[in-house]
Amino acid sequence: MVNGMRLALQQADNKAGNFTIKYESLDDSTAQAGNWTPEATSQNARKACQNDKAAVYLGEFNSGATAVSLPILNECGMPQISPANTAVGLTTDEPGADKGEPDKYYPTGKRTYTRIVPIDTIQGAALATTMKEDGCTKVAMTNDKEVYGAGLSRNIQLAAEAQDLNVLFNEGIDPKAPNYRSLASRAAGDGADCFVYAGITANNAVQLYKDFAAAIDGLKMYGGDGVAESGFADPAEGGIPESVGANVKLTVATLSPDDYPPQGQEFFGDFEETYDEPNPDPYAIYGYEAMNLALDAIARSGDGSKEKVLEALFDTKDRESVLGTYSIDENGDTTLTDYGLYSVDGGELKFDKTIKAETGG
Amino acid sequence: MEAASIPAARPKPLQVVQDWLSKYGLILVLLIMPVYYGIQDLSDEGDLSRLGGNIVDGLSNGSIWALVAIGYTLVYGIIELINFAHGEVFMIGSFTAAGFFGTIGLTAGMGVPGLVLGLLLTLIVCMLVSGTLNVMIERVAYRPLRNAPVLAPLITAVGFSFILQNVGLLWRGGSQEGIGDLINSQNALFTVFGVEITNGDLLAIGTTIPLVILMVTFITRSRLGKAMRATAQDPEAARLMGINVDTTISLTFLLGGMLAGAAGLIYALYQTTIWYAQGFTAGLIAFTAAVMGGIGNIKGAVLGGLIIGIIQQIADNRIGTEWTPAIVFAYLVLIMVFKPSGLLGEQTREAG
Amino acid sequence: MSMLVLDDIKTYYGNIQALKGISLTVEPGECVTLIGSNGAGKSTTLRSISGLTPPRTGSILFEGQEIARMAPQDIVSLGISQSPEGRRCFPRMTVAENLDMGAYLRRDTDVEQDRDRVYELFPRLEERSKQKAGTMSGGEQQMLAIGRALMAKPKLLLLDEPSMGIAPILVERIYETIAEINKQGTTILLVEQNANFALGVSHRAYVLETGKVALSDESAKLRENPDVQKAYLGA
Amino acid sequence: MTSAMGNRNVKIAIFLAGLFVVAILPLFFNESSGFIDDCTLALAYICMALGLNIIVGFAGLLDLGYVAFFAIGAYTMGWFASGFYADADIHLFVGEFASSIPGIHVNFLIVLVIAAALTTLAGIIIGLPTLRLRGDYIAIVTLAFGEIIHRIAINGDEVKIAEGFPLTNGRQGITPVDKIDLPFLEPFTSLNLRPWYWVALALALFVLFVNFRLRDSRLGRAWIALREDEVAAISMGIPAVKTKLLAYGTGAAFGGMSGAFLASYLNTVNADQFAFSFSIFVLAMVILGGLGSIWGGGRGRGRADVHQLPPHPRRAQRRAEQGRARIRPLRAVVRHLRLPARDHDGPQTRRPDTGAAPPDGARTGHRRGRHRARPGGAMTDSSPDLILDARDVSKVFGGLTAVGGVDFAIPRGGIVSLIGPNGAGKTTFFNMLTGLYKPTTGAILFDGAPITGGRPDKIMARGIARTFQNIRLFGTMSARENVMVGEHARMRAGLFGSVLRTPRVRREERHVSDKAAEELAYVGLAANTFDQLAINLAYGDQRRVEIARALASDPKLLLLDEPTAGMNPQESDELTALMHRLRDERGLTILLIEHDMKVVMGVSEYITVLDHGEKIAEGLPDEVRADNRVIEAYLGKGAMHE
Repeated sequence: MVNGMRLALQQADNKAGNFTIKYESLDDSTAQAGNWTPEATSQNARKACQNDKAAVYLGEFNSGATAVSLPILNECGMPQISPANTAVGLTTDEPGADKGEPDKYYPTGKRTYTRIVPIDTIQGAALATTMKEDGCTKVAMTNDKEVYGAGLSRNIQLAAEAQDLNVLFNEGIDPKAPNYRSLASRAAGDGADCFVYAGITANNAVQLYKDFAAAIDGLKMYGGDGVAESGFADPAEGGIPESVGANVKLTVATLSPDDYPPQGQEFFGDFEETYDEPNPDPYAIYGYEAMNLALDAIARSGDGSKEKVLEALFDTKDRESVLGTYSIDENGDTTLTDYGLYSVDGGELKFDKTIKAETGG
Repeated sequence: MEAASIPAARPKPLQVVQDWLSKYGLILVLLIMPVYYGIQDLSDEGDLSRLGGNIVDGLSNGSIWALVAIGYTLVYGIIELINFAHGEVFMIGSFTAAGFFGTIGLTAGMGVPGLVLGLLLTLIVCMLVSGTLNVMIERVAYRPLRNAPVLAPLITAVGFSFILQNVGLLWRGGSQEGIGDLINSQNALFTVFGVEITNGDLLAIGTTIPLVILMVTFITRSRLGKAMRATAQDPEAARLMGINVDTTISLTFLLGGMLAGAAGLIYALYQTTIWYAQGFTAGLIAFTAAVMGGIGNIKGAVLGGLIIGIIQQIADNRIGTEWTPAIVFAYLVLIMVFKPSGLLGEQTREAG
Repeated sequence: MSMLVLDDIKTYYGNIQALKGISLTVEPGECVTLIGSNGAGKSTTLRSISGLTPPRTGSILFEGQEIARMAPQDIVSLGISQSPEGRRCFPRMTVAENLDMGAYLRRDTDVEQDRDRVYELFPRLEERSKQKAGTMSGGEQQMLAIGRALMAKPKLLLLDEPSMGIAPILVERIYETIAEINKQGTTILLVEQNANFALGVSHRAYVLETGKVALSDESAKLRENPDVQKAYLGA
Repeated sequence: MTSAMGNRNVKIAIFLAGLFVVAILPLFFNESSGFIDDCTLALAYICMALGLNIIVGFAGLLDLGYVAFFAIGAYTMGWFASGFYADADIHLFVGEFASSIPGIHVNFLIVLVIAAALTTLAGIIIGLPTLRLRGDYIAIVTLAFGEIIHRIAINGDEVKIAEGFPLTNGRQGITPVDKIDLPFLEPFTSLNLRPWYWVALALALFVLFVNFRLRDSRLGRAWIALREDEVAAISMGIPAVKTKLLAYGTGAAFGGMSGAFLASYLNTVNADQFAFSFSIFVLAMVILGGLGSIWGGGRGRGRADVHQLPPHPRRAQRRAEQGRARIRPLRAVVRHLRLPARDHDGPQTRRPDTGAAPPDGARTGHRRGRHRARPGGAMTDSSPDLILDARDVSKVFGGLTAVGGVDFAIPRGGIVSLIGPNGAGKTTFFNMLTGLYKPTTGAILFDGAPITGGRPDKIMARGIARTFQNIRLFGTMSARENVMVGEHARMRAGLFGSVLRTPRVRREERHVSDKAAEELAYVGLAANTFDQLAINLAYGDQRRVEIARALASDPKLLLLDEPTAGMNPQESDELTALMHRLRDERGLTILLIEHDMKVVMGVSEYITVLDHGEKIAEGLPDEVRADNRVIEAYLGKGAMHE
């Protein structure tokens, strides 16, 4: 993702309109924790606020971290663009959001947060639709209990039940557990024929899929964008074995290069050229677009001040981008809704089709 | 006057209950889960195969914990130190195994004789690596602090545990890594009373039992084993017998490390996923097992490991994986309350 | 040649100096005793000889060989064994196992014979050979500690407070045995609070005061010394 | 406490100067600079370290689950000051923004108090089963509790207190949390860190202050005594579990307060924060800072030396065989006793006002002489002359009878000895009298009331004090502080009194300190040794300090366990004289365990002989000395001629 951003900046020659742009990368994790920490995240947000020249804050990858940084950035009126946050409650009070959301993240009462990836209501519906189409009847659900995983699993469950799928259980897993054989055998006992995990690879996803695959013959397995990466799909990088991968389908808000507009296809070419990586992780393109949107907003703002950039950002209408044409609505959400369905084939993610999910409200 | 006639020393009813609880309470506590779910299974499904499956899984997982727990218990017995880095020694054992598979080109497709030979070779390598590492840790981190207050080596132990975690992190990266399933771990071998016994179960239990027997025999029978016991009971008196206490302590770390290495290999084969933080979790569980069984006691460590394995699997299956660690630790607290020195606890040196 | 020569040894516990220059000799076949009040450095002297708390300066010659910086196990292998203060038997080992530990460094085949000799000296131990040492009375443990030290087949036997905390009747028994052991040819260096008994059994004695040798003479003569009588014999 | 006044003033001046610099430090930095951020976090962690220091450093309880208190404090903030419980609508003294968000929003200061209260409660709940355990077992069980709390935090989203009120928000975290809103001040913002820094500093100073006050208080001494030697401490009248709980609860409260602050400061309460490694992090801070020392270093200087001293010889294992035999009816024996004559008509001057004075009148009937008249009149007890009456007392350890059915009585004002071979059960018997062991059967009456199986500290408070076979002084305390520990049961200062140091507490401290000096002088210690570390005193003096410590509790009955062990004859004689003085001048009753027959025969008025847990003889010294069974089992023939 960071590489995507870098590429965008490089291509713009570090310029946005009349401004020279400097990109400062801030890491919200610590070595010991291995994951984001509230201490580091809030420190980053403050650092951004403190810097008079900072015009846009790009991030974060994880919705939980954004919940911490957003109120701080909101206080100093810093425009924020997330390339990857999908948690519903950050922007709207649609189903899946908690009560009090999203207002509690905006102490100034003014919206400062935008994102270019569709929210989980849509991904949840996409997964449920796919399972329904594949003929699932009894679904065993698991999630990693984090903001992203728990939120997505809530949305999948809502959508699945709306489509009359029988959700056997929705278990939060312990990511440090050595294995999940007992849980899998419970699903087998209950007669599950489909399995979904909402969460990220780093929370022991590989073991989880392996144990479920071993426990139930011919189990159809699904996952969200949190596992749509080579570390999960490729056995050579410690991912699931090919035999397991053959039964796995994943949804990501990234489509096949062929389905993207010409700029998008160009991006994949450039990315390969720059980083020698023919199959970038699905989020690379979002990183790229986040940066481009930022540059665009700065250019449109006139004076490059936070206030004007913010205005310009929320003014984004029918922007033709690598992702397709989209607008930012008054909540800060993108109007894009398409999800891509991928299968795992020989250790690689293979695009199957684009799903137009029925959100159903 | 009243006080003059001393009341007869008759145990009060409460006392009777207390005595009874202190004798049998623990067994009751341990039996609650299996009995409860056993009855549930019988009424719901009419047989005990679900519980049986949990118990078999528990035994094979538990035997890995048991091997790690022995290392804790040996070290604690001899220098009364909680060797927090022991879990990481186990992790390095797993990593060595995974690395060595690649080196000698071991794959699932090989014939059985080649596989067995390769695995035996890996076992020896893992045991040597982990054993040597453990000895080195003692030399570097604990020996210089032999006379320092108890807490100092505890902190260096934790420090070493972090160092090794970072070694693991650099070695194989930060997330769980699936490795080749060499033994077809989850392949059902045969079925007893509706309970599937898999290759993994056979491997775990089949490797652990001989290793434990070997270890117990060594410690009770051999000359060096006796020196270990003597040093554990009174190190100064042991020195007066001509026992080289430093060597004996090194030997203890070597044995503990070797078992951890063996456990690391079994873990890698059984789970088919390795992770730099696996040692931390395993260490915590194994240490709990050692304490539960009565720290300093090898049989206790094995018993504790098996019990925890079973508790984990039952809890995973019936209650939810996210609650399992809490349940394991709750059991530990209960056991400590009922029997402060553990299930098979001996008095430690302090109390001597 | 003297069997053991201590020359001006100074021993410290951390920064606290326990021995402030002790010099003494033990001749082959002798029984020598160190008396003095608590804290005078008696036990520390024995610990220094055994290598448990090596002296910081000074030399210890055993049969002409410097042992002051040697490790305890090497000192034991040269033929010095100690029955330490407070007995220190291995509580969860049986009497027989404890005795075996005493012969830990020996490779010869006479161990059985020596065990019989210990059982002869202390018949009580044979009766209890299968019992865990920790469950025995103080007197029995003291016998075991002495027997265990004898199992190393020492040339020089160091005994630290063999009468401490033991019934008077057993003290008599143990001292009779000590005399017997000495008569059988083992050289003995004895540390004792109970000066009456110690001076009775030994040939020569050193009186230690605050880490120094205050007085030394033949035991019989020290018994007549009025100062010693007043301070240590309670006359 | 011991430093000279001038020295003290300099220290205070340096401290104030340092404090000033620390206080104005943020003014030199940008108001949202990373440096202030780091300092604020550091101060909050220091609060926790100082809280943990009370638990680990002072009381010696190795707590590996301190993160539990951080968690509970943080969640208190999350529960009571965030939009988490959006179905509720409670707003208490909070600012504009917080008022506009649904949920429970309570002012930070109130939450701070609730956090302290809840964590203290949690500390007590966790501590009650845990603190009875020993050493490393406390470590593992606290670790277990820490992990359990962590798990509850992670899975609390499934635990519904009521519909819409889950316990926690799991790994999603409770975000955002209300900012601190102090009265008369602008509400805090995320961007101006200075007020946060000052609040953290104030918290840290408060905890530091409490640390200092507690170190030199009745409670602080009790904690250190428990840490140094638990058995000795409880025998000096310190209720072990209660005192440890106080340490645990106090330390927990600081963890909780700091946790509440951090929740607000970091703007989130996330279950992933409360992992085991955080406990280790705080523990490492405490250890690197120097255990038990508040500044780090300093006070613990004697420790390293202490550790290298040779260990005390282990207490020999007790062993005894089954069977019981009564020698002769107890009452008959008692009539034979010689009892001391003393004049008790004068007022007892030595008793402090703080203690529960024993009924002095009870002693007036005693007169020396073999054929003593029974005291009449006021005394209605059938055996008024007995201060201690134990009947049919036995103790079985895992099948082995250490003491089997012993009857034993001590007349008031007597000096009585208990002798017998090692392992005969003498010390076991002592331990039953003082409450360290609970008798398996039998009953013990002290001063007319049953004390069977009572807690050691309670028995101590009623007037039984003891010394130990192997000296058990508290090594890192001065002689005077050791004796002051002996007065624990007679003092009243509690946690809050010690922190506030009220005039009454000050008076009490002064009084107790003076009395300690008096007792030390009484047993014959030179004044210049009073403030030396006990471990550095000469052996004989250590014995004396131990006796002074026992005397400090104003006992009626003094139990001396082999007081002359390791003494030369001269010192033994002095001790014998002291025993006589104690009885004659202070009206004490003395029970002695002793191997030195010269001392026993010289001082005892009555002797009981135990062997294998049974009473094999009792009587006057001459009778015992001539008893065949005693000679056979214990004395040997040689002793007859001494």
